[in-house]
Amino acid sequence: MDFPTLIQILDSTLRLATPLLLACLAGLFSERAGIFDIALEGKMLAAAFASGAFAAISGSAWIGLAAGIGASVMLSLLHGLASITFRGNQLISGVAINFLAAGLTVLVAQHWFQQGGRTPSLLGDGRFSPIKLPLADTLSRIPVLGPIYSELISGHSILVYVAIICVPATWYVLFRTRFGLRLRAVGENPAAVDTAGISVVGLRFAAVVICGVLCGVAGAYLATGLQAGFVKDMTAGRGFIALAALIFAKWRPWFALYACLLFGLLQALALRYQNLDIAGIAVPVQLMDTLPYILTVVILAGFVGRAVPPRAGGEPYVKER
Amino acid sequence: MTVMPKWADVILVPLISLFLALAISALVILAIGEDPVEAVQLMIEGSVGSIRGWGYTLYYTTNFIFTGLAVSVAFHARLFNIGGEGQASLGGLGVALVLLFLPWPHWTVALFAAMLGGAAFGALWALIPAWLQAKRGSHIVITTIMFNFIAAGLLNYMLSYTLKPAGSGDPASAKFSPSYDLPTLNSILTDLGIQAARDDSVNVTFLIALLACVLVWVLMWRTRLGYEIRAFGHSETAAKYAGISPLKITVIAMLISGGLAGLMAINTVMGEAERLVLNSTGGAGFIGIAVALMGRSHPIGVLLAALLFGFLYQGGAELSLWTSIPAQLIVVVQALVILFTGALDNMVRMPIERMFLAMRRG
Amino acid sequence: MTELAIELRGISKAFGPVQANKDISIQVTKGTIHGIIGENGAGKSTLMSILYGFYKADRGDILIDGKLTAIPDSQAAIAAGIGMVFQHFKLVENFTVLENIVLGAEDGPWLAPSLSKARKELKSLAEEYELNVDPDAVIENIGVGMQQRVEILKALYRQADILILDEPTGVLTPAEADHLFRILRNLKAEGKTIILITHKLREIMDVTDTVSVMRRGEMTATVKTADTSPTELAELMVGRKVLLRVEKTPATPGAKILEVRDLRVVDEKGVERLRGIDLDIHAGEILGIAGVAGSGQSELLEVLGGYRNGHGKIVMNGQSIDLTGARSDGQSRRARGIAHVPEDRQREGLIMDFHAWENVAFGYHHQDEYQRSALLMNNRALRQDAEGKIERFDVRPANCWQAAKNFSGGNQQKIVLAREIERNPDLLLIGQPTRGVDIGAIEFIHQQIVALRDAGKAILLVSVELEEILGLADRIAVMFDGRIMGERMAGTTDERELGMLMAGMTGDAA
Amino acid sequence: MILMRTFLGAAAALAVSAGASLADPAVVFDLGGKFDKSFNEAAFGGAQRWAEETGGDYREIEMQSEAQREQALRRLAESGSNPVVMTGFAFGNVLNEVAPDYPDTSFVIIDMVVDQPNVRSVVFNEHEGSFLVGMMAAKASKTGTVGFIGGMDIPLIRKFACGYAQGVKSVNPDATVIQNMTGTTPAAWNDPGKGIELTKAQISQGVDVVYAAAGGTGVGVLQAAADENILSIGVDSNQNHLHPGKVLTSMMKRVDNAVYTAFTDGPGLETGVNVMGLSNDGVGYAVDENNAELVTAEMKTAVDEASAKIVSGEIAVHDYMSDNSCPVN
Repeated sequence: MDFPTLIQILDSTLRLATPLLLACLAGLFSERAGIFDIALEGKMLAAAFASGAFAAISGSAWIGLAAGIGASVMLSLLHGLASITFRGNQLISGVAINFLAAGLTVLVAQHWFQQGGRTPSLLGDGRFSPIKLPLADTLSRIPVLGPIYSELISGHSILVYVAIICVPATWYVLFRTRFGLRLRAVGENPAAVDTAGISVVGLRFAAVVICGVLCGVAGAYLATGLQAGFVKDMTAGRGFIALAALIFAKWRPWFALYACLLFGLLQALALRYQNLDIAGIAVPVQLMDTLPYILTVVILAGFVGRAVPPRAGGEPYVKER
Repeated sequence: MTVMPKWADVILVPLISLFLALAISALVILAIGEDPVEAVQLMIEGSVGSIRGWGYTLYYTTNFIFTGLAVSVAFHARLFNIGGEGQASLGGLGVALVLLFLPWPHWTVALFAAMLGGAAFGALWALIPAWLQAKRGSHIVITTIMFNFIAAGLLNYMLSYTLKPAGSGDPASAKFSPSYDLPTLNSILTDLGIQAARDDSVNVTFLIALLACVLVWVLMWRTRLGYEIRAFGHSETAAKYAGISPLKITVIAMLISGGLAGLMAINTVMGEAERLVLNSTGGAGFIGIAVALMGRSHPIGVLLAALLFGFLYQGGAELSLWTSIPAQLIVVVQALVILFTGALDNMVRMPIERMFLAMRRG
Repeated sequence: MTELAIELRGISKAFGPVQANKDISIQVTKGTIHGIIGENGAGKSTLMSILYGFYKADRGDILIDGKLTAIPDSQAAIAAGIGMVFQHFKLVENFTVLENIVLGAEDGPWLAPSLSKARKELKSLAEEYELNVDPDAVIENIGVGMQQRVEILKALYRQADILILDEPTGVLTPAEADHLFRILRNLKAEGKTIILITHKLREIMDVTDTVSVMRRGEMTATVKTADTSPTELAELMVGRKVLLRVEKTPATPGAKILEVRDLRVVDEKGVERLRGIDLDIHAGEILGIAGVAGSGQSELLEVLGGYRNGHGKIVMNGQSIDLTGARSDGQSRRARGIAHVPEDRQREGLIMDFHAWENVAFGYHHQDEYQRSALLMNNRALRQDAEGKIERFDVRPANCWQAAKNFSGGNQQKIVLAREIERNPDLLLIGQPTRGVDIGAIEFIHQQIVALRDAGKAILLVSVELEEILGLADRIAVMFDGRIMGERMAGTTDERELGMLMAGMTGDAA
Repeated sequence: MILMRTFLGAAAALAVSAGASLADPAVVFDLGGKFDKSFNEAAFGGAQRWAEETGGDYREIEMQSEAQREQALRRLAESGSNPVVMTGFAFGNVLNEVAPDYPDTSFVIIDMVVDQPNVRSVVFNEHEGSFLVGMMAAKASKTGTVGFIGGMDIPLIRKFACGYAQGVKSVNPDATVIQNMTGTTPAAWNDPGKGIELTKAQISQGVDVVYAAAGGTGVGVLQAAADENILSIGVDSNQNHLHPGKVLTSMMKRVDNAVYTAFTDGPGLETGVNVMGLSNDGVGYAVDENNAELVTAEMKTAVDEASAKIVSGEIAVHDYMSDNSCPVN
């Protein structure tokens, strides 16, 4: 593999890892607060649709982004209503939200645009276009570092940089702020938070809304950054890969970045090489596609470092009697 | 402390939840500029208004009975088997392999063999998540989700490279021998001299599905194993105290669950498509969740809920054939049913409990 | 000077159909230790949870320092100067002591300044009240006594003037409890008001100034501790004269039924819970295991009952028993004549959602008399059997179709006992037989246990109620930290001696 | 009673609508949906053209699931639609079973041969059209490296790829043709995101003209090509307008003509296999105002010349599907 190809694959990795990373961090906030969220997929999908639709209507990617976040947060609130307010089963709520998003997006898209469940292609300002970082052209002639800067680091849409910045930001919020302390505590032992005089419901709703916002950005990136419009089921399992990455990262922000980059790399390789030849053995693309899932099962099985989820995760908080 | 009579718990609450789900669905139909009344009429006409309609309604019902029972059995052991989809598609692989590569003298024998193949492959696909849950504490919901994707990849590979007949453009296996065709409602009625629709919709597997309901009922409420599964599902610690092995129950319950999901393939793969195609499950594995939730994990409830979803599915298909309402409407209805009967159960239950409490006091 | 710190007026609270508190009024004088005593389920914890804003009362007023104060949530309670140490600690296990103390009492949105301030504060509090803890220790790595100190520190850090402690000594050794009481007296000397919730008469007599008694959700009396006696308090608690002693004849031990040698257990976290237990139990005797909760007695019961794996040697009726592998579970133990009434009947002994008749077969459901054929169970036989047991053990209501969760604690325990005792086991393991059981049922249960002994069966009794052990057992082994510290004959020992052993002092020193 | 009335009402309503649709033609779109900007959309375009020209009505159905195929065909046949046109090879199996049951209904299947007396099978010589656009790609390419992005990895798409590669090599034997398939399942038709990534990957390998034969996925290919300032080639429909000045041409597969002809022929249309190739304008390349500047006169002359030779048999373009192999790659 020559150097330019490598740069290209890494470039592609970064693009493909972005939605995973945003969704993964979204899941991190929710699950660290004790709300399991298997509806990352559905929220991303709803956000992708809303951002694609509103960007197409308004011609502005930013309005699309706002709409995407709005749609995703709505579903988050539904999840919160079911699993926090009414103490329902978080997994069942997640399943329902995934289906709701899959159905509603197509239904509404068909009603609005009559294009078989897709939105019109986005043009111009309807999409987030690549940003050229300062001096990218000037520096590109420097060997090795030049192309890395000008091609790999520069030239992504703003949401890619947002996603990357979210990693240290998440880490900081989680481990260096009052909110983060409380958030982690509510995912470990909500009773401790409750008796300390902090509202468990409020904290968990806050976490779920942050999750919605990040999923919204992820979905908007899919429809208005990575692609140019919404097509039905366009998330194509990314929400579940993000979930896998979250487990892989053991609910830690920096490891989430690494896991998403790894899974992004797998996708980039699977995209580029239909049948990857490794030491004479042809690896079918299906294997590359399913590798994130297989790796997650292996991690879950505890063969490669055990993943212990937040202790209060998945359980609705009921004051004991 | 029980505040509600049992009938309210098993009938009233699900019905109210269902009503809410359908009411919101009607609002969705209104919102996309269609007439819900007309839509319902079309759905009724298309699903139960003709022998053909019934044929497909019962065909889908058959699928949902299998996947609904699959989810139910796992629910009884407090295992949320979200992998019915993957298990059913692996079941399809099992059915196809049995029918493609082994000779069978008669469709009855072939059906029996296919049932074994489908159930075995479905069960196998449930075995690994079950074992990982029981032995390594991996969360079964996550592993079964992952296994759905892995199943899709595996099937994709098999159909793209291994099972696809040379020269075919379709990622599908060859057709099974015509001698394995299952008797359909149509062929039975025709034999009786009644002119019926010609199609491969509902077939003898519907009867097998009904039998499965009975057997699951017997299993859960009349056998030691069922007793142990339910005990384990209600309290793992108590089960362990009684000497019921969590590993054994987890594995067996998931094997039964996966086997039931895999059995669905005799209806879709052997009965309808008569070959293995991609996505032969058509989401039935997920609908099983809604069916089990609505049916309160009881075979009678599952049967009724499966009928309801069979009706919704066939009616929805008709709707998308003759109107511009996409079939995704059914996905929305399904989502709402899961939401109200599953996740928002307390929202419906709490006011009713309060009502009964007030009645008792008053 | 009798300034009131707290006054509750007419507090009522219902959970669904259950009336937990009925029109309760109470006055707590500033700078005193006020005890609240009552049986399990009398409504003590509910009342205090209302005071701490954890629950909202249906009716009634709360006055703090004479002022009517609304306490809608714990934040308001904290603001009003109330701190609470719950029976089950409310600590985040994988946080440090410091983080737990700061949680909810941070100074600003950023953590670092709060933490450094808390560190300083903690040091001065530790000096003032003898409450030493390592601020950087992680909760799950420190002992329960230490965790309790963290809870007290949490309250003090929030400048609580009123401290509520709910059953604080349940998990403590007598020595640790004494240390706690010393701390409480210090706090009182500093002008703090303390409410101590307990069901242990000794603690009330030891440490409180005033005591209120609760029974079935109602406040039955408030008296000066100095003016009352344990017997009077017990009668107030129960509502009638109580026999504090169990009537039984001296034991006549027979052949050795069970022999335990060098039994060891390592738990899921890798902690050694049993460190070489040697025991003998004979037919016709009750061996009581005393010890502070968490000393290993639960694990002992669990290994013997097949609930948990262990290492070492157990010989039952002359035959050794597998401690690991497929033949080490509840079923195989029952086959060997060991019956087991678990400590936590709701989590282990019963399937709460099952009908009574299903529960009566639980654990014995594979027995021949319950089978119709190789595959099917005989539900009718199950029900007939259940009806008989329910009648003989006076389970109320005598309805075998009622779900276990809808019986009272005492009747639940009777169902479990009926199931285990009527199997006529050679050895009955019984843990916390009367926890959460009303006094009437306690007597019945004790009678059944003694009757079984008199029928020549061996009984291993585990209880954290020293009084129960002393009253019921013929011989007493005291456990501490996974070891047996010593054995005493029930007739020749007393609470003080056992207490020393429970605290880990060897028999000689005692 | 109310239920009864509802039933009767619905039945009556359906009877009326069924009556109105008597002998109207129908078209069934495959899973990609009629707005895939490609194959199905071309079919839709043909049907629309017929409707506009004749003022007639037609029925249309979009497939949502595999199980619907048979049902849809039977319902259409039974409700009197005639002829019934379906797009896509995936209907082959089903049609084989359904057609004999409705001898009075004419069926038309596109992209698949079904041997039944009342079925017209329309197949296209995609390799010929692909050959022509391959030539144009080779001529337009400055790097000598051109790309092909196929949808699902099936022989039909290999047929496109093989024809294209032959065309490229006929102009520039040293040229490199980089081929990628989006996937091996029908989802591959509908994944523009993957189309974008594959295109970017090909660009990094030096590709400066890329040919998309990937249904809805091609939308992403064309998008990425336009974004990255290289040329692309559309497929099936005329896709030149999607990115004016950026799409070199489109390989026209006149599915629209096939549908239009079928509709025009009406019930009882001539059955048998209908091969649409260069000779009968079944395939070709698109030139319009959107790409006029990109297609040089020299290019056009060369391609038209080759086209004539293919028609005359002087140039034989190998059909991948004839032996499942390709002489060049």
